[in-house]
Amino acid sequence: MRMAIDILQVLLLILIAPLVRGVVARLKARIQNRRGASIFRPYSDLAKLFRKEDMVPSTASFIFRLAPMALFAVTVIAAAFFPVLRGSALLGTTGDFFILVYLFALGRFLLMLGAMDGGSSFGGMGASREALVSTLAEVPLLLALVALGMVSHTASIAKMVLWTTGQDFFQLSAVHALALAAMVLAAIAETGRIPVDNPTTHLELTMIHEAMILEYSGPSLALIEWASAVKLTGLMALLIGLFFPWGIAAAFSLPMLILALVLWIAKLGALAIALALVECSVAKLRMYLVPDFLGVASALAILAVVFTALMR
Amino acid sequence: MILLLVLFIPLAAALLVLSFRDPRMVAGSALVAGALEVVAIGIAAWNIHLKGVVQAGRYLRADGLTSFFLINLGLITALVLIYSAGYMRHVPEGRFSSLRWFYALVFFFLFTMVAVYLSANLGMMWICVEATTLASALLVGFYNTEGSVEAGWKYLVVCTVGIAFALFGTIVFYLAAVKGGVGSESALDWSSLMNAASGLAAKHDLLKLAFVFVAIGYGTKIGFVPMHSWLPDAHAEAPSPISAMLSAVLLNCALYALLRFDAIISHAIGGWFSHTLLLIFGGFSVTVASLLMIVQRDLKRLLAYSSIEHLGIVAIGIGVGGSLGLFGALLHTFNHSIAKTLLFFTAGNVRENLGTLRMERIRGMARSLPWTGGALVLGTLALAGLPPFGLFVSEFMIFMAAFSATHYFIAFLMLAAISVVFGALLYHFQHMLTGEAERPAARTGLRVFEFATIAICAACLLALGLHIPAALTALLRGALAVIQ
Amino acid sequence: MIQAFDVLLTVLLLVPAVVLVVRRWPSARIISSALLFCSLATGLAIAGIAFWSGKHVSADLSKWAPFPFSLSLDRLSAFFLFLICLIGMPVTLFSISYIERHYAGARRDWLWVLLPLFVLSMLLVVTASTGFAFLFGWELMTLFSAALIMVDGDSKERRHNIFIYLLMMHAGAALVIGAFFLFLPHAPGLDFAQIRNSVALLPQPFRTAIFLLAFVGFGTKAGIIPLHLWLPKAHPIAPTPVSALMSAVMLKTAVYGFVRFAFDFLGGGPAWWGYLVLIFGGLSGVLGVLYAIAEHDLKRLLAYHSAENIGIIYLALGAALVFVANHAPMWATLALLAGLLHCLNHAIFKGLLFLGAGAIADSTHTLNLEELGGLLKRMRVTGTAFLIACCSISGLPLFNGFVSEWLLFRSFLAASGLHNLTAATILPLATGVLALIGGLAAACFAKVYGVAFLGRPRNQQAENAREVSLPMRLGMVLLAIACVVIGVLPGLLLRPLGATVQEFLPGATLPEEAVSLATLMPWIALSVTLLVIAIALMRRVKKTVPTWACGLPGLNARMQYTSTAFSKPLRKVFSRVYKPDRAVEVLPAGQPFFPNSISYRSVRTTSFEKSMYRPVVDAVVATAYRLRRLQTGNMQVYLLYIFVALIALLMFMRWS
Amino acid sequence: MGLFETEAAKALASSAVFLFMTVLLIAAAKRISTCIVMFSAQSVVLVLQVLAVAHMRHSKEAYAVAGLVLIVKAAAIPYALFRIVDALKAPHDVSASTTSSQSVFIAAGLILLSFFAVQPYAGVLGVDEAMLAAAVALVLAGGFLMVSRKKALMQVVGLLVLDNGIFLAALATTFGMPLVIEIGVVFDLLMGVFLMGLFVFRIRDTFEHLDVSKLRRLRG
Repeated sequence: MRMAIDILQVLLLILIAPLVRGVVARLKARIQNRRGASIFRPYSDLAKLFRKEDMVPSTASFIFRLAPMALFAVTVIAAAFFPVLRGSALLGTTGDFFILVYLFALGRFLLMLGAMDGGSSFGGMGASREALVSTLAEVPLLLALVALGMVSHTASIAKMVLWTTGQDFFQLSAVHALALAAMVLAAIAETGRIPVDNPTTHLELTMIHEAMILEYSGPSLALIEWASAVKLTGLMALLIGLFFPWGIAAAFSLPMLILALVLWIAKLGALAIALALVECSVAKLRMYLVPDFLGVASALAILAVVFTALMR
Repeated sequence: MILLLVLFIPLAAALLVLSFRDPRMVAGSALVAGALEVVAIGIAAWNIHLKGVVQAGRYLRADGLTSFFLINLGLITALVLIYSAGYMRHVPEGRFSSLRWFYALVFFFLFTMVAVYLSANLGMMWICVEATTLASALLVGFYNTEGSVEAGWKYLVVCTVGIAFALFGTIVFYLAAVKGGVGSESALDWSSLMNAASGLAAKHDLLKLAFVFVAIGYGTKIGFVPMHSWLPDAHAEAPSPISAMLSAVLLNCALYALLRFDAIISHAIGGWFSHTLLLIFGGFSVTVASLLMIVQRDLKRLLAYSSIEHLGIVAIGIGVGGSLGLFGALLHTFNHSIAKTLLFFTAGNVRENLGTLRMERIRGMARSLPWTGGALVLGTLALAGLPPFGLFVSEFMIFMAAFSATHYFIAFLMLAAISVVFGALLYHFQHMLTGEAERPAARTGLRVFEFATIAICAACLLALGLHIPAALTALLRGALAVIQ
Repeated sequence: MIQAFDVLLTVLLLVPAVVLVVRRWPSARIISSALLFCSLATGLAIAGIAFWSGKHVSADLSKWAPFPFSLSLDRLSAFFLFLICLIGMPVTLFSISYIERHYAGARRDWLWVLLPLFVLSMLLVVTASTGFAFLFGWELMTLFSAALIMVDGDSKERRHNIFIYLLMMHAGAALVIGAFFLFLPHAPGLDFAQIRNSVALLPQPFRTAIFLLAFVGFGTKAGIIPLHLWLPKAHPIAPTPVSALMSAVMLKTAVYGFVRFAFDFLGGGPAWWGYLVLIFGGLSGVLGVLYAIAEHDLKRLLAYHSAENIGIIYLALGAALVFVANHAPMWATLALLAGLLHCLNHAIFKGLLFLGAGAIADSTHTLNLEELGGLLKRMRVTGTAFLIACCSISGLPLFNGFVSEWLLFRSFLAASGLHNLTAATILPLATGVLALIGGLAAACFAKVYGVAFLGRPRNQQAENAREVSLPMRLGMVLLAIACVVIGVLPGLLLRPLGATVQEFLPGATLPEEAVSLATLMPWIALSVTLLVIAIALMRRVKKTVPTWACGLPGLNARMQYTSTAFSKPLRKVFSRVYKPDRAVEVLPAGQPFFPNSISYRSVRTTSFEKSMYRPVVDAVVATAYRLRRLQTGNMQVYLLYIFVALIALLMFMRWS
Repeated sequence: MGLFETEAAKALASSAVFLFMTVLLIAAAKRISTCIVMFSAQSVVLVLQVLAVAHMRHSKEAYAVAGLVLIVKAAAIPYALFRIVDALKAPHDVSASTTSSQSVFIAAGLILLSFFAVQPYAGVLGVDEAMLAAAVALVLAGGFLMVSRKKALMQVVGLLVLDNGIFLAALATTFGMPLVIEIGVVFDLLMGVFLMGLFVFRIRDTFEHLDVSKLRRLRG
């Protein structure tokens, strides 16, 4: 039964992910005084893409098709790390955040290879930029998580979530503030949102992620899009779990689970609104300003670690 | 009796070869005489092994130390004679520089060195050491070229002056002994001095004075820095077999003399003073020689400086004392003499086939002279004190002794110096072996004599690096028993 | 088992003899390689048994040697022996055909003579249980490796590199000798047992001196920056199987030596030792990978990555030292576990990478990334194996590199439990360094693999590249399998490694967290594979089309992103490290429009050779020249020296 | 001790003065032949001293030594040197690197120095200070000659003077070494001079000059 709930969490994340995207897009449209597309648009996009045939460049090797599948698979596994309804997850209990971060890295690595397999200059450009951003984003992300791990004396995500649930919101130390800031910045970079990357542009000077997947079409593209959506939602879930977990089902009972679900969706919506606001109010950074952006994140994360050590 | 034989075979041989004119006769008789001498030395060593001390008259005595050095001498001389048979073919015809004179002088030289080893009397020993200089000076100047004459002259004068101080030291020693109550007849007799050593403690200031002079004197002959100045010239300018003899036996000969004095002093007033002196000399020699090896241009000069460095290591080995240190030091002299013989023979081949010893003009030996080049590599590795060659073992012992005796400074100085030496050797030899040869070699192969001698040396080095035969150990223990 | 051990040694000694004696036979090299392979297999078996069962083997050869000379296998030695043989076997397989194809006559014979001797020397080093045996093997290892490099050819540059290699190795060896001998005043001899027993009497200054000597001495061999100077010089010029052995195995012998000294002999020390090691580990980790990213010659790039991985290993060792100093043996165990395991992992994937480089050179005759491309379609096996190696070295999950890095991450995190504030701050921060290293490594190998194996071939040779011969493929496949097995089933190694650490680290216990990965990894691997298969089954048929070129025709290989271009952003961000010297040359000069050619050049100007080594060498040589002037050639001056020496000694006598 | 003995002892003590004179004269000398004469004179003085010692101690050996020294050092060697000088047909000046007045002053300084040097020992050994000082002075002077005179032959002379010093030291401190040793030493000296003479000729033949300070082909 509990197993079932854990699996349910994973499915929930995977299935709701496109919706989150749709919502964010819709919100942005509204903020920009456009009507915008339906919030279910991403689902239909995915369906359409899955029905199309898979175009493979003549130069490409098997990597080209392997990459999206592996990416999606890895992301699905990663999704099993995030507690959503109750303070446990399929893999998030025994598995720690190091594995999580490196699972994302694996997916990204394969995608970079897939991008370069196309043999066009766009793929290489995207891969190279992605390499820069992800390298620099990994440091603050990991350090922030390390800081939280130090506070809660565990590395397992679920246990960290439970620990935070045990705390009173107003008792939470400055560490959490710093870590939160660092993680948000890192997450923006990881998921390739404004101001680091713009998922809607196709202007070669600015695009990073889009340049990587320029060669992809049909089911492969669908897998990639879906995977990145899951990643976005997953990281949101992680933020929620680590910083605002209250309401998550401590005991195992149906009403509490339902309450948890409702609360979680509410928090998700709040985060989506915040994201939309940020994306509308901030301009995309020049690529060589991204390192500074992430440098700030790293600085915050390092501070978080130092404070944790000091405030034991 | 056997000692007389050992002593006078060379003298007889010298006179004999002078009486011949035909070069083949000369070389042949030399080889025969050499063989006889080696046999005689062997028998003598065996007798010593059985009896401990062999005495002949008042002035001839041989003990463990003697037999060790004698065997070393015999081995190297045999190699030198064999090599010369192949090497000394075209020699100048002049006063004292013809083939027969070459062999005659070699045997005189041998005679004087044997005499050094056999003389029981320190004064007598001094006379013989001086005689070695006189006997070898003509050999150094053998080729009668500008360089060799200059080298011979410097060798003669510098060593004579240095040795003169050793005589002064011997006199002071004699004085100390006489004042110390030793009968003036036996006041220079080594073993009676050894026995009376403890009684001489009162005369420590005289003994110290004596040792300072002796160390300077014999140190000049050993080639301790800063009295080493004659050594590179002589080694570089002498015919290669003679360079081998100088470096491999003559230095040991002077070292032997110094050891005798050191033994008495250490017994009389404790080892501190003499050993400190040796450490100072050793430290200087090792440092200066290793640095100077970097900037050498002539192959044989390089080898000469490496001799200085290795004798410095030996001095350090004696200086740090302890049976391990002494054992290592003696073993090192043995290893070093073999390695040096090998390398000087190789240098001989180089000069013969490429017509030069200027290292910047020797290139691509690995291809043009594979065998000589190979020998050069072996010798270099051995000289650099790398396994699996003998010098690694002896240096290892000396290091162990140095560290166990907590002589850290000198030990680390030695470590540094050895690294510098390795760098220098590597630099020079790498350039000689690799690259494109300027001119084709006269002969790429080796003559049987050359091959035989070089092969023997290489085999000995390798064997000594992997395993010290019991016989050698016994020999060394015998030697230690004498001076400890 | 002891007999087996002796047999192994003798056979290894035998192989060169066989080659030399029967080298006229056509089958001589087959015999010798077979012998070599079998002896390595025996070694693997012995080491395996000793490692997993913890049964000690020892062979005393003192009666043959001038000094106490005995070999023994405790678990630590067994582990490293296992490592040597594990890498040695595939490398031998690879060499069988590689050497045949690339060398002929005397050179080939020499390779087959020296290769077993090289292996033997490394084997001596890790199994030696007396100082003499250790140093004997240590020096021989340098000699034989250098000889193997020399066999490959001769040129001015090669000469220079070999010179630097030998010189640095010898200097390092001198320090190691010093480290050994400093035990002597308190130990009766250099037998490891004697050393261990005597250490209790050792005063602190001695411990520190020994530690520092060992750190620098072994560090030179391991190639931690800034002692790495020889690494990118020696590895690229060696014959490929040799560079594989040098980078994969020889460096590890240095780590072995350091672990022996720092933990087994000295049993750890003050915390600053740990921080020292940690700092230099981090330094060489980051700088190593950054230098690697800027490289385009595959072998030199890999050499710099050796420096990086050694850096990771030293991070682990440093952490372990800190833990020991803070009386947390359990976490020290975890850190040491990470370090040792990373030794094995690095050996496997670095060996594989070098073999892959060899395969590339074999079929395209170049190692310059800018001339490669599209090899995966032409060399499927090599490409796949190389991909696995790339994933492993980038520390990605499901592959072995991740396991050790994860262990290291966990031990860093565990430091937050320490009472000592410094340790509790610095070690967790080190996770950031490790993360940076990992990210950069991933970027670098995305570049390598993407440029070399994917996209279009950049020149004709790459176009006509063909898959390499069976033995070479076999060698690589074996190593690739090892990568995956360790990556998926780390449990195989964790417990025996824990036991290994317990053998020489007092109070060591294996924390349970360490094993959590072992339980989790297989599941993740399984589910990923299943998912991929499932999706693959669902996929529609593919349709091959030309690459999209914004609607224009004629997209060619020159329009692909080059290796230089790929690394540009990172080089720009870290330009502080590179201090690049850039130059853009437009021809014809003067007119900005429609140039015939635009060439761009950017070289790294930071070099420890210039800033650190040159001055020292120059100083030494200058001193030498100054001394040379004392040898004036004027005999009267010489006589003066003698008199001066005499007077000096007389004064010394008066005042002593 | 009888009358003659005391006389002999006095003679012995005062004879040191003659040695100092020879030293100063050698230092001042401009021509090689003068130096050789001075050297033989010096040797004669030594002979006399040996005779005195022999007389005092009634030792046959000492007489023999005296004879030996007289023959070799006072007669044979100087004669040989003269022959060489003639045979060389080279300019006879010593070509000193110091002017003769400087040389004299330096020599005098060396003599003083030697007095200071032997002071602590003379008392302990109970030997006549003047003689011991003379011995040391000769050694130092010999060294000085070898360092400051550029002519090859002067090196020989310097060496001989130095050797005289050592001989005198032996005489002063221990009334001479055993006869055998003395014979050997003197023989070595003879051979040494002979060889040096040989080399002097070779130098002349190969370099057309006798200036040892110009023999600087081998250096470094």
